[in-house]
Amino acid sequence: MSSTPGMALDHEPAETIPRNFAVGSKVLASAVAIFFMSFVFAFFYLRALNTAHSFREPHVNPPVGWGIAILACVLVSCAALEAGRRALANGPSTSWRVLGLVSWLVALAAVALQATEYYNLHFGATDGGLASVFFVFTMWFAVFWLGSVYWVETLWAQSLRRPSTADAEIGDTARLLRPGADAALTYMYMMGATGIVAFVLLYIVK
Amino acid sequence: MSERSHLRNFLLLWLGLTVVLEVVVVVILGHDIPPGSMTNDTRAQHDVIVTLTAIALPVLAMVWTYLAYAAVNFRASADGPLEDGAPDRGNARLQIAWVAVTACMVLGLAAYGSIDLLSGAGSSGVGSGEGPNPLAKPANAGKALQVQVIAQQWVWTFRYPAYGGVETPMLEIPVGTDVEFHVTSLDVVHSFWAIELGVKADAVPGADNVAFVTADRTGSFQVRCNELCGLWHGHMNTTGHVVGASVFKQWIGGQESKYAGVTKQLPPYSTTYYPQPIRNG
Amino acid sequence: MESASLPVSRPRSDSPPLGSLLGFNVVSATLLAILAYYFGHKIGAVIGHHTVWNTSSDQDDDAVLIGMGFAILGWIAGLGFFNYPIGRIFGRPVALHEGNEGGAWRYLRLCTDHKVVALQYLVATLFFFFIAGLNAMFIRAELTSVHGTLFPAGNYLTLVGLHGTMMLMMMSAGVIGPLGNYLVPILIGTRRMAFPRIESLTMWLTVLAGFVLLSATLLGGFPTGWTGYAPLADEARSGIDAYLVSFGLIGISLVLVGLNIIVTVMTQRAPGMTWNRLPIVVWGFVTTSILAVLSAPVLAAALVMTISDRTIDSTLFVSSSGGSPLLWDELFWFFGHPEVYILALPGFGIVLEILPVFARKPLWGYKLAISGLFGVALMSFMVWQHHLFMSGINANLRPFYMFSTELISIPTGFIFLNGMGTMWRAKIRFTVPMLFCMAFFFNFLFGGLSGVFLSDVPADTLLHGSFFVMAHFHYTIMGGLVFALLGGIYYWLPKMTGLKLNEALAKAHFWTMFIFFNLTFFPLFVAGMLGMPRRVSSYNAALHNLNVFVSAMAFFLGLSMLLFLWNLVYSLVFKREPAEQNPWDSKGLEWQLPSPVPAYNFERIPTITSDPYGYGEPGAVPVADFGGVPAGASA
Amino acid sequence: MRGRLLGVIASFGLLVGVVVVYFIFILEEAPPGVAASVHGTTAQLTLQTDASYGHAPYPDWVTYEARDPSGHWQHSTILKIPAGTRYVHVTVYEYDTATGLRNPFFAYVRGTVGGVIQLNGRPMNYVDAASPAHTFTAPDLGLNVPLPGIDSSAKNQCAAAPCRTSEAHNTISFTFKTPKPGNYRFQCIVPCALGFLYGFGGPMQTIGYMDGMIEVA
Repeated sequence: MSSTPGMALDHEPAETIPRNFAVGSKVLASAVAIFFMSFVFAFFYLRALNTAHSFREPHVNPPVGWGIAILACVLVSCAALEAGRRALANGPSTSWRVLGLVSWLVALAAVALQATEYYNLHFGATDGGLASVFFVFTMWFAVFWLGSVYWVETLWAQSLRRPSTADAEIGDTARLLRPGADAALTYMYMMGATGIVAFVLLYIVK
Repeated sequence: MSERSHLRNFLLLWLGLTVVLEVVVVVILGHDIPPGSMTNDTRAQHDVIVTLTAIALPVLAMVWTYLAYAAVNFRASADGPLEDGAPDRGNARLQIAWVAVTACMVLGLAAYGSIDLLSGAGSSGVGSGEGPNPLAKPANAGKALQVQVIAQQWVWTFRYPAYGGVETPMLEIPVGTDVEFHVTSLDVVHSFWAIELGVKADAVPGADNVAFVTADRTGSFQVRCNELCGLWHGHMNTTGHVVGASVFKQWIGGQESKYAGVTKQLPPYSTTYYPQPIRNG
Repeated sequence: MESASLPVSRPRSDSPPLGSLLGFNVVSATLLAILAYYFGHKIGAVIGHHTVWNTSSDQDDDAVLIGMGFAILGWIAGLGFFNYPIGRIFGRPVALHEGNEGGAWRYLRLCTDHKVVALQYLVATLFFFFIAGLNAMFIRAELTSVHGTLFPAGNYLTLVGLHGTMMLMMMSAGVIGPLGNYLVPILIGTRRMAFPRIESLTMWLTVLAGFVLLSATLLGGFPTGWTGYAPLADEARSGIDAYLVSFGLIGISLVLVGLNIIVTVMTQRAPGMTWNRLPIVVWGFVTTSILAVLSAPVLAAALVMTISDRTIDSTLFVSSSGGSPLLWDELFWFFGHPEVYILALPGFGIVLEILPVFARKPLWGYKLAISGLFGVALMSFMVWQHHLFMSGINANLRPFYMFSTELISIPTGFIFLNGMGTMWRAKIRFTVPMLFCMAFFFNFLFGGLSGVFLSDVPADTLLHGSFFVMAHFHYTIMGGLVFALLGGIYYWLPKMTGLKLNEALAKAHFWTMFIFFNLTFFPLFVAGMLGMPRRVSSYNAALHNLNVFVSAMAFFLGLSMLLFLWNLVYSLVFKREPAEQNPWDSKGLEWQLPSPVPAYNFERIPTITSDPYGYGEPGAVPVADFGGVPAGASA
Repeated sequence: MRGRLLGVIASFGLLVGVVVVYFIFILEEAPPGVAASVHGTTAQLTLQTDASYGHAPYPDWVTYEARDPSGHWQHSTILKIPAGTRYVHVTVYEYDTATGLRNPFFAYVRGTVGGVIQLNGRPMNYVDAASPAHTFTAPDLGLNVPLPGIDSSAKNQCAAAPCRTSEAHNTISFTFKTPKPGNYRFQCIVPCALGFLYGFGGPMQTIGYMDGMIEVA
């Protein structure tokens, strides 16, 4: 870390890292969104083809209750972080710490619920097109959702620390908390939207 | 030399090279460009390929001439001081003209191809796999002889629904008759390529892929698998024959009686087959 | 500003001290990856037997895939990529730099200096490039006989798959990785990429991807070629898992490289670096990045679908159970066609960047070139179904895809007009980079024109899936991209390493490569038209002489590539002659810096005053104002 | 200086050599050939097909084995036939249970002398499409021989390769004309491989298991 050239070089502008966060999170969110759009495409494609009339076997009925529970966790986590982000306007306050923790715990709960749902299903991935898409989509949604779990945790943990000393090149890193939360939210909103699409397609439309 | 005379020289050289190329490739060699003239499909494809070649050659000649002309005329002196070229950064009129010309060429090509493809009867797109609902068909498509091509790892078999659904390892088709291939697969994706017939259609499991051909003369043709399908992909070939109508009748009758026993065991003729996946616990 | 106080970064010593072996580097990463593989394999074997009911031990995909997953984690943990993220879990602050100290040892671990990463990338991708090239030699050796008797049929298919996949992977990463990461920060006037740690991660994922793909040879090989068509990939042996994982790693790596470059260019341009002054090669990398970010996720999705077909027994590609093989075709080619432009666009950028330097003229039609790059990039998402012309797609769609495919030749044509305009009334110096650029136009022309044949459905009926297609994309990728890349390497390597390359060897390499490349691939257009499908080990006896000729030429082409390799070894390892700061008399920003560029790139962030193409213009100003510090003063 | 150049060349050459040798080693990997025993003008091949209790490294792959002239079973499908012979007589001991054909057409015997096979001594020219455990199919020779499986409830089923004739099996024998010198592939066309959704992976695509070469020279 210490190869930073130190005082002899001019600093890069203070807004560079926040802008990197903002642009980077948008690009990342669009890449991940396209990843999930492939599953949406697979859903419609296989549904339209309905090969061997076995896109949806009669017993493949994803339980709506579970779907609502998981989706609710995802959305509540997003909402809590949004509220926390607003609270961050005045620096890491207590309400941010509470909301950040809530967001993180609820995000974790979504993953736990998804895992539990798998153990309570009456069908497996082999049972036709819908079942296959269901498993692939929900599984990878959970995996990518773990990304938000991690992200929220780092923000929360960072805000618990004392404001750090200024880095030679990037200055005081405490000011990066808010841009970090913005970036995390960009990603989480994308995941929330994906979750809604997944819920509608896999549980409602079928 | 002035810009003008450079331009004139270049254009003349380009024109000359274009003429030479067109004469050599299209006029002299054009007849020999594959895929020959055995069927309506190959004739149509031959014409398209020759047309595209004729259009491509001037472009080829332009870049060749230009590179050579620039290399000869626009080079820096070998050991002189560093010299700069003429500092122009573009020419709006030329750029617009270039866009316009290439756009016209492309639109012309696309129109030529699209009209051909959408023209239904007589289209040169009939030899390629068109899926279950073909758009381009021969004029009397309803009366075409149906031949089902069944691909599986790594053999071809053929079913003739009009002849009791007999399945045979040989492919023979009558000359002068519209033939409607229904290509399907029992396992992985293959591709049915009857080279001298000008027919190519992927064999996709669970899908029916239709292509047409009308052979003009008798002879034999190679059938090759054109989509990587596993271990013996390169060996998955057979030879088919175009024969006279009476020879065909005789041959298919022979196949019917020869394979009568096994025909009874076959599943009823269908455009697709769904073999159950084997799952051993 | 007293430049004397710069503390940076003469590497302490050239030979790494033995103590550095302990710690986070490629040695620990390798050990950890191998250990983790065995650990994961054991876990996977347990899981596989207990929960997946139809997977038997001969096809232990669960074990292999979980093993590979663990190996990936072990590899990046061993390189030290988890140190920072774990620190973040405990609330450590944001930091930018890591592993920049330590002399030559930096090159063997996580390092956030973009110039180090670029050289790592170059060595790694060239290593795998040559392995894939060696595979091509074996393929041509097999094709010297009509029935392919040299290797058993399955091994031949593995060869074909390894060659194709390795080349695609390494060429996707092999330009934007080394040249993109090296040039983008320097050319836009900044000191780093936006996310330096991610930059390093992409490089090490690429290395891992190469080795994972090679591990297919130990897992029974894979029969699918680089296109991995389902359901052949569903039923193939475990070697296909290596294909899936390595291609997935490259997909992730591509997305992250693209993300990094897009963000860097958007946020970190030096003052005065307006969009109008951005060098064209940066535009090339930006458009490539856009393609990578938008298309590689689709590949990743298709790959995880195959993985789930193979492990949890979903039936996404099984038509008897509600899936469809065409789903793979659609997803794969939705990625696959932009992928071929991921390969082409950086080449366009490099060529148009180098041409003005040796033509001693401004780049002709700068904005046209940019619109060409963007036109190609955007249209490439609308053409993928031309790969499915024969597969029974709805016939009504074919005219549209024919049209869009032909349309894409318009923006491609812009690049030719730019090149030709730049050469008009120029003062061309025939240096090695320039020769490669001119050969690029010669070769790419064949690639482009043959593409028009393939876009036309009736012509495609003959040509689809044949050696014509194979010759077509070798003309675009090898004749286009690889020529441009080699031109770029000859052009920029003196700057990157600070060492000269031997010019006589370079010229010999160029001429042999140019001649034997064309003699190898042009006859293959003919082979395809005469009825030779791709990827076969057995072909029509009438084509025997043609194939023997092609094989002979291919071997000479291989020898020519060895000349290049030898030049690298001779010049960089043995001779080590220091390069001048600006041997080409270029106006480019990078050439105003010392060779090699110091760790901090610029003592002060320069103010850009002009684009780098003002050759011969009376009022041309230097490309940048370095704030009073004379360029290269501190070298 | 000269020493250093030689050192560079040597290490460069070594690296290239290691990579080349590795690939050649991996790629040349193939089972050994097994020669037919010759009786007059007839070449005699004796094969057995085993279910999933075969050979390392894939013990649960179905496989062929071939008996060499000294009477030992070899795990190989590279069958060598002298070009001087007129006929090839093949005896297959079939120890596997039936799977059934995906395409019933291949229940029909083709390409043998007389168009028949001897199934446990009885001549047949086609079998029930559900009965084959394997087929011996050489498309380039027009040869297709279904190999009916044993009753799955049979008692003394084979449990370890190579199987012995005292264990439950079907004996299929047939004769075909010795083809022109050359290499001819053969394969199994029953989707019989264990554990694959599609039934055609693993052994079905691996020379030495369910695929092989008839080499006439």
